[in-house]
Order: sequence, then C-alpha cells, then structure tokens
Amino acid sequence: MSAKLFEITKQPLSQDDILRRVSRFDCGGVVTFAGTVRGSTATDGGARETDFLVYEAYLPMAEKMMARIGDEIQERWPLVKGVSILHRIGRCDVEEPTVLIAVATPHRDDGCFEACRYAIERLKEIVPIWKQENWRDGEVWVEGPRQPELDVGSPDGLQG
Amino acid sequence: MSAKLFEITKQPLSQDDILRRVSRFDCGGVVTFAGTVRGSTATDGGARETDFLVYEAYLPMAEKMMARIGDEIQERWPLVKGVSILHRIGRCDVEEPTVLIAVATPHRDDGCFEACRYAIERLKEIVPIWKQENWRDGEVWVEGPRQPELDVGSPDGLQG
Amino acid sequence: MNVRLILFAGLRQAAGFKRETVCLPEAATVGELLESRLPGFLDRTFYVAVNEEFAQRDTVLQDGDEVALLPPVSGGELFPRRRSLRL
Amino acid sequence: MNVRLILFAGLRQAAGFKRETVCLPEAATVGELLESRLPGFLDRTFYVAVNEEFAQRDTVLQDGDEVALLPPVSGGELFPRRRSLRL
Repeated sequence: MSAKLFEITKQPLSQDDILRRVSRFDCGGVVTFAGTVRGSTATDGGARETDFLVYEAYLPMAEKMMARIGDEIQERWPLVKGVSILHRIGRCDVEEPTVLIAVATPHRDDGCFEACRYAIERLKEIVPIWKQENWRDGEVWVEGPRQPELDVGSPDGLQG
Repeated sequence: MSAKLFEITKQPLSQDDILRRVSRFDCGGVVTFAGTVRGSTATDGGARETDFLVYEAYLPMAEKMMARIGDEIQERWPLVKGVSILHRIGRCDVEEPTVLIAVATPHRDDGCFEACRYAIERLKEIVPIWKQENWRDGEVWVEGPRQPELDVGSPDGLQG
Repeated sequence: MNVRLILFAGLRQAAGFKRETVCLPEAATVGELLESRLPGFLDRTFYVAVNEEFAQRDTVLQDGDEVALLPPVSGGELFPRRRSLRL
Repeated sequence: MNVRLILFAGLRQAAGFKRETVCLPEAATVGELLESRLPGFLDRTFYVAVNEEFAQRDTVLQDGDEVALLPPVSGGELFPRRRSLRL
C-alpha cells in the first residue's frame, strides 16, 4: 500500500479510502473517527448556524505531528497494527468530514477504540491546523483551549 | 435519507455509505467500527490461517435485534443522534468488512465512542448471525461464548 | 397443533436439517418440543426464539409458532478457539 | 542574522501579514524576536515552532531558522465559544 498514512489534503475525505490504508491481513477490527462540519450547534443562547468552514495548516509540520501521534499510539497500545490520520484543508461544507482517524488491531479489544479516541484529542493539542467558521453575518478563526506547556505568549510560557 | 439504518445484506459494505446514513446537520462526530476478516490469527499454537468466512443470519430477527441495540443506545446515551448497523451475509474474503457500526453525536465527547463499543459487544450477544470459518483443510461454524440468561439447552436455562 | 422449527449454523449442521414442521400437543412448551424432537441437543448451549423473540424453556407454544434454535452468535469471543465439528 | 517569521489563522489576521524576514542580533531568543517584532502579542496565548518543532520562549535562534506562530489548534474545545476577532 503506497498511500500515505498521515496526510493533509484539499480533496474530499473517504472513509473507504482510509479503511484501505490501515487494513491488514492480521487485523479484524478497525475504528474510524470522522469529524464532520456541524451546520447547527446547540449553545446556551440557542442554536448557532454554520455555513461552512475553511481549514488552514502549517505544512509539513502538521503531517509530521500526525505521524508523531501514530508513534505515541504504537508506544501506548503495542497491539495496534495500523494508524492513519487524514485532514482536509480549504473549504468544507456542512456534513462533510474534515478529519478521519483510523486505527486497526487484530481484535476489537486490542486498543483500537482507545487509541482512536486518544488520537483525536492529541490532534487538537499538537497538530497545527486551524478552522475559520463562516456564517451568515461573519467569520472567525476559532481557537482551541490553551495548552500551558506550549504557550510562549503569556508569562507561564517562560518555563520551558 | 431513505436508506435503512439496520440492514443485513449480501452486498459489500462501504464505510462512506454508512457515514452518509448517520450523518446529520447537527452532528460533528461519527465513530465507525469495522469488523474485517482476519486472514491470520495469532494463537498459542502459532498463526492460524483463514481463507474466507461465510455468514448466515436469521432474518428478519437479526435486523430487529440490531434496531433494538439502537434503542438501547438511545436510552443509555441520550445525546446520540444516529446509529446504523450493517452486516453482511454470504461469503466474505480476507480484509473485507463483515460488519459496520456507526454512531453520530453532536460532539466527540457525547458518547459516540462508548456507544459504538457497546453496539459491537451487544451485537455478539443478541443478533442471530453466525460465521463459518473456512481454511485450507476444513471449515467450522464458530460459536461464541455462552450467554447463560439466554441458554435453554442446558439446565441453567430452566430459570427464565 | 403444528409449529415450525428452524435451525441455524452448527445446530443445523449437527441435526442434518434446517426446517421442519412438528406436531405437538396443545400448550406444549419449548422444553417439550426439544425433548420430543431433539433430545440429543439438551446438553448443548443454544438459545431459542419464538416468533423472533428470545424465549425460555418453559415458554408455552401456540399453533403456527416459529421456533428457531440459535447457537451463541459467532465472533463473540475475543480470542476464538477452533471447535472441530467437521474436520 | 535573518530568521523567517510565519503567522497562521487568527494571529496572521491580527498581525496583518503572513510571512516576514526579520533581522536579529546573533543568538537572539524566541522571546526577543517577539518583543522586537510583535510586542502587542505577548499577552495572547500562542505556541512557537522553530523549524517545525515546538520551541519555548528562551529557545535560541540561528540564522535561517523558520519561526512559526501557532494559535491553539482549532476544534480542540468540545463546546466552542464564538470569539469575535472580526465581525
């Protein structure tokens, strides 16, 4: 299989494609997480509508960090046989997947669920990809929660 | 979307297809489990090879039980917005998916991982589908572990 | 009364038939059906569905019921052992 | 020495530029680069990568380094608030 396991792409993502990338002769369980564009988000102040998202990545660092997540998974769940992470950049419309993460293991109890969950959390922490939310009367670059150990802008960041 | 959410089929399964079946305007996370045919299984006695599997189902009870799992998920994870379970019958070759389970939630922390895991365990308990393993010099109908509360063959089954 | 008996997978293979219509006295139970038609099966593990709902050994049958004998479903074991029904 | 500065997403938007070459004294640190070029950013939360590896405020720069300013990655929040950078 020559397809890349960790890839940033402008093309629409396919769950069948990522399944092929991680499928192995000795694996019987694959868990795939798809992050899709929500058109409507419930908030305290009522539903918030989104028209589309635009993703921007720092390449090639983003792919390098996705591969690092694969290495971290291998260390924590040694039975995992295959990991692939695909992320779109550019415009993504409502209900389209923007990120796919697939983890293959011999049996379903060998960590595929846990490792997939870990990967999406970790992706939000260390992979430099940002989304701009666009709605009827505005747009904004959404920022995630602060990771104090990485922050160099504010004073806490002084501790390496 | 008119596609069935709980379906037994002779056709090859597609992860893109099941994603479409559960995708919703207000959901941002979908977890899909694929059970695939292992060609080689590590055992205490060395690797065991499989050529192909043949699945047989009791229809329509199997689809009814899959829908019941969807209802159970809805009760346990009320934030879940969509569940679909697809299972193949007939011959399935190595690396092909034989079962797909997809669960959609607004956010990834709303139970999609947990509910998907629950569904595959529950499927093995109550959905009447069996697999025949075929290898170079034999074949066998594989039986799963006993669920004492369902067993009517042995004496414990006397208690309803 | 008549009930339809259906067997699946390894049970079907062991019994040598898939479907059969069985004539039983009125108000016979699942257990009585098994004892009369498949006494050799009573030490095996399997489940019974009557009209596609799981039933028990003392479930009372009615004329026209469909009684299905279901082995424990396949793939439930995380590390399956290979059982030799026919090698 | 010269380093290349790259900004992304909200930081790029706030700064009004994406790439710039900055001339610095030898052995300047990430912190000194920020103080000299983007002092208004020092109360914001962001991360820095030097040559595509996460770095800290006291990381020493070398001629030709690529210094990227990275906002906390998007979508990390389970329940995002809408921040108004440009409405």
